[in-house]
Amino acid sequence: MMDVLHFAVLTMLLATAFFAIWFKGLLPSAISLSMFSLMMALEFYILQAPDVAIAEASIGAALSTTIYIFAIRACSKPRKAGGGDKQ
Amino acid sequence: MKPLSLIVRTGCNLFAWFMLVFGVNVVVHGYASPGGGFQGGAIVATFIAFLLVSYGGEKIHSWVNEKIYDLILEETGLLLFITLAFMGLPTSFFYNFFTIPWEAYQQTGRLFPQGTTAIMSIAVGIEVAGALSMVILSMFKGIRLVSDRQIEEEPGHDR
Amino acid sequence: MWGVVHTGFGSWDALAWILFFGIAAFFLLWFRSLGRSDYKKGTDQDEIFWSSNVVPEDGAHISVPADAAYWGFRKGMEPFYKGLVGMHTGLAPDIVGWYVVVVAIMSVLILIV
Amino acid sequence: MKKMIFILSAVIIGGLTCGLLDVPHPFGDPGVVPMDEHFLGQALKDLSTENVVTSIVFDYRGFDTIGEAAVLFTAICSVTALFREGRKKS
Amino acid sequence: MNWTDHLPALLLAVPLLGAFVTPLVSLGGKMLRNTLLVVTTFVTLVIAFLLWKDVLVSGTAVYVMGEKVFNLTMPSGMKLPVRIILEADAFSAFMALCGAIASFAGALFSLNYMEGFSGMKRYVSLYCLLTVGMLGMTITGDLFNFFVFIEIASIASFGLIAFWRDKAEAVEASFKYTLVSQVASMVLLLAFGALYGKYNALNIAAIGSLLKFGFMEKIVLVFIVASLACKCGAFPMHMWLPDSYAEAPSGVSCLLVAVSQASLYGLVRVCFSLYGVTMGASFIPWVVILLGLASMFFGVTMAVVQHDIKRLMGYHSVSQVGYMLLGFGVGMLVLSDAKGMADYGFAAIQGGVFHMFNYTMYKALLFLAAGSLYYTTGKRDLNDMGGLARKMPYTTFMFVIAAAAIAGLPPFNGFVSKLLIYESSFAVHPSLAAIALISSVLTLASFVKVFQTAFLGPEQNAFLSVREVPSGMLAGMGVLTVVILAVSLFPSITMSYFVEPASKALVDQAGYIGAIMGGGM
Amino acid sequence: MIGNAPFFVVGLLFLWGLMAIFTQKNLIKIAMAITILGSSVNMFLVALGYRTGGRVPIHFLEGDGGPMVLPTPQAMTLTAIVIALATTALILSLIMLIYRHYGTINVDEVRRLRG
Repeated sequence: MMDVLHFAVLTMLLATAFFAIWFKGLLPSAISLSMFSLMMALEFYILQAPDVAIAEASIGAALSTTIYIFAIRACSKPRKAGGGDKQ
Repeated sequence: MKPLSLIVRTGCNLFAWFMLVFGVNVVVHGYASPGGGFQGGAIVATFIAFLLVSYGGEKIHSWVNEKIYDLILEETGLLLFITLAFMGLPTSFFYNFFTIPWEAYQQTGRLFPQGTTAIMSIAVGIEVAGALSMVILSMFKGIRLVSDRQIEEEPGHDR
Repeated sequence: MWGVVHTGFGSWDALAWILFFGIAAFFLLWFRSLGRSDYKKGTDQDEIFWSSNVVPEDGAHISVPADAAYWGFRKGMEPFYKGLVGMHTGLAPDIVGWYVVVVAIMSVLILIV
Repeated sequence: MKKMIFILSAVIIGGLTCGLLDVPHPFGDPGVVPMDEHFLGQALKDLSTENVVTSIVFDYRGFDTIGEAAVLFTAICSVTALFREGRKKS
Repeated sequence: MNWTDHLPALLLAVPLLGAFVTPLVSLGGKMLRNTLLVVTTFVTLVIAFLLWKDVLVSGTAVYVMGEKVFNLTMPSGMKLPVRIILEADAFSAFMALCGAIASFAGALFSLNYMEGFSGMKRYVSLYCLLTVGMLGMTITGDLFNFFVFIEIASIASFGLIAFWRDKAEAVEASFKYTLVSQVASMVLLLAFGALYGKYNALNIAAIGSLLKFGFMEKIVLVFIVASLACKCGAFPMHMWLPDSYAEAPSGVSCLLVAVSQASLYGLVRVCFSLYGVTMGASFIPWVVILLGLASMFFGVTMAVVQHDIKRLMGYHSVSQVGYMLLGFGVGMLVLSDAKGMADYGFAAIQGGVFHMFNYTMYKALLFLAAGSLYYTTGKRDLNDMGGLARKMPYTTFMFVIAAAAIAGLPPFNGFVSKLLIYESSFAVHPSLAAIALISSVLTLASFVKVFQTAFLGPEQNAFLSVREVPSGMLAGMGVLTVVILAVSLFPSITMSYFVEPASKALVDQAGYIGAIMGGGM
Repeated sequence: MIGNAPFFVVGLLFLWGLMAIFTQKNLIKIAMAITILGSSVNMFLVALGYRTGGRVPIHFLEGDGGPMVLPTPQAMTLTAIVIALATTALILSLIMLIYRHYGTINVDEVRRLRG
């Protein structure tokens, strides 16, 4: 039973990591990354590390996602063209 | 930030206070149950993230001064932590200087927090809560700074 | 106190070098003293000769820019520099990429050798 | 072309990493672990802290923790320095 | 209990405390904050000096964090150390002293240099933290602790490189450094984790006493060597280095030089003390030699064509790191061969160790001199400069000394270390020494170019109002100049009290392990 | 049985994070790749400390009395997680400033420093 759960969590880890990079949009990516962190927390719990699981859940899933969303918001406001690698 | 729907905002507001209490609980009971300084501090820091969602940035910035987080929370935690480390110095840096003997401890029922670890845990909890809240607030401020206001060249570059 | 450092094949003596520089300075000053003694500052002896052209007001116009230094060297090693400068693309993933390539080559080699 | 070389190298490293990771010990069987057994056995007696991880974090490897607090402090200093208001030109 | 026993812990605790109290002290105003920076770095320098003296007199200093007795490395019944141990042998203390000097000079320089900028409260904190990270890397004896300190140093340098965030290039340089440094750190942590998994220990000496050279250890060695070589800027992985050294404020560039030396220290420590003679048959020494040759040659050829003064010096850093890698590589090559070691291997290691010190001193001074030029003229492009020698006589004097030292002109310290490296690498193969000599000639050529275009030439109207830099900046450069002149003029004292104990401690793997595993009370 | 599956997952995550750095053009995606890289290493550390049938290393929670899992990797992972968060915050701040200066977050256009 535990092994089946473990396999499911490992598969979800790979899938969420894959989709975090694969999605075209940035917001879906950030949500997928948040799911990745949550799955990681679950994995830590299965590996008998509740201390690390709490830390990963609060830091990875909540705070990290928050700052990712801040960054995405800051970078998606339309700006005038120019810049780039031209001086 | 665009205002979200009323249900989300109210839910976040309620949830935030729950997270605050839960975080403090995790910090304080870190010596005997899963948790401790980092984990609890991080949970407390989600409090400010939820408040940002429920009330919006302008209100939060008008309520809390960043100096609260910077000077009071963070400095208290860091200085308490390093002072505790220094206090072990006659023996060695980081020495755990007031442990109770094992026999005496067993008689108290094994739930009494003791040794420097419990205090250090609280110190780190305060520090981490202040630090992560500060990160969230400054990055939120950074959105406005980046998009609206010009980051001007500083006078130091002029000759 | 000044001492000599033996490096295995030769030796290194700071005092000898200072003596050498002292003697060199003596000869330098001696040759300088043989020069003309009627030089005066501020007279027309002081003026720059610029191939009979008018000397520019601003020194920036007659100084050699840094780009011009070693022009021949760079011209002679043109293909070398083309490859080397082309390698420095300035793209962030390329920097990581070179690191990864080095790690990969090293780890393959260490397993083979 | 260049990108293909990079990806190939990454694959080599990833493959080696997959091969490397279970060499120390197979999953779930760490074998003889003197250091961790010492922590597990002594944590309660030395410090009387029930949570062994907490006792490692704050006592046995406390210096790492102060380094880690310093990392957080560094991150704050960096982020607030990057988003500072700045001095206006007079 | 003698208070000097606590020096290794104090060396890290004092700058850490300085960083932590900075926000409080800044409430008291600018003067107090500046005083704090100078006092903290000066006290650190004094502690580093005392530690070095102590180690020289009484052998390797071992400090166990949080134990009942400060040097009880192994609690009763244990065969391995369990706590974090700071181990300062002669080489560590040497590196710590060298870094502390650079930190003090950079702090003095920064006071006037950063006058016109906001956010100085954070600058002081980050500067102290960068010092902590650099010093911690040099004296820690624990692998994971080494990782933590390397991260403190890295994150502090990300913030400091991008400190002038109103310039796009500074942010870009910082981003590139962040990316490559973070990937390298993660690979490093993976390697350390694998070592922990196999030997169930984190102490360098403990793992060194158990190590057997197998499949895992080979890969781990490659990961560690490549990551740390990337952090100190060896050739194919050096591209972040000129960018970040050029765009950082000059006081920071000065300290970043010391940080890269601390990374190199880690590389050398892992190769000599963790692996030691067990890796003798592998080709890692040749990899280090080849990395060194490539860095040396390609770094300096890139430097010749640069016209941005700090970028030019950044490429020179790549080139100079190559010399040290060459010296240490030759030393590693003959590590298990007693005759070769006595003939030329020890000289190579001495050359490498001495060059680390020399390089930190004169490259820091060169960056500070370049910063002075930026401070007075507001320009970094050599094409726009000229005729500054009349306006800034002291800066010119110190620049000439540093340039002569880096080019290896005879009366200066750079010559001694380069001579040692040439001779020993000649014994391995003449072509190694030939490439080193060519690089040295090109170094001289490029510094002649800098001197000629920036300082000589006719006076320019754009620089009529240029004055000599303020006294704080001169003091910062003066500290380094005095050190360079002292080291140059008394080479035998330097070699016998400074370089030789450090080299001996580096080669002596049994001594390093014995200080922890053998002592134990 | 589970076998060495967690270690292989770590290796795959590491590879995926590394490859994303080369294949992605968006700076925020690259930051995500760094996060995945860090998480994979954290998982490696915790997986090293696992014992089959082990229980949580807390004496207070008296379980079925089996051996406890190793606590040191967990303590190390706590530190590594916080370090990863610090780096993420910093790298995202830098990306925001890059967007401010360059007007783009395409990695191919952020190359003023070259040569």
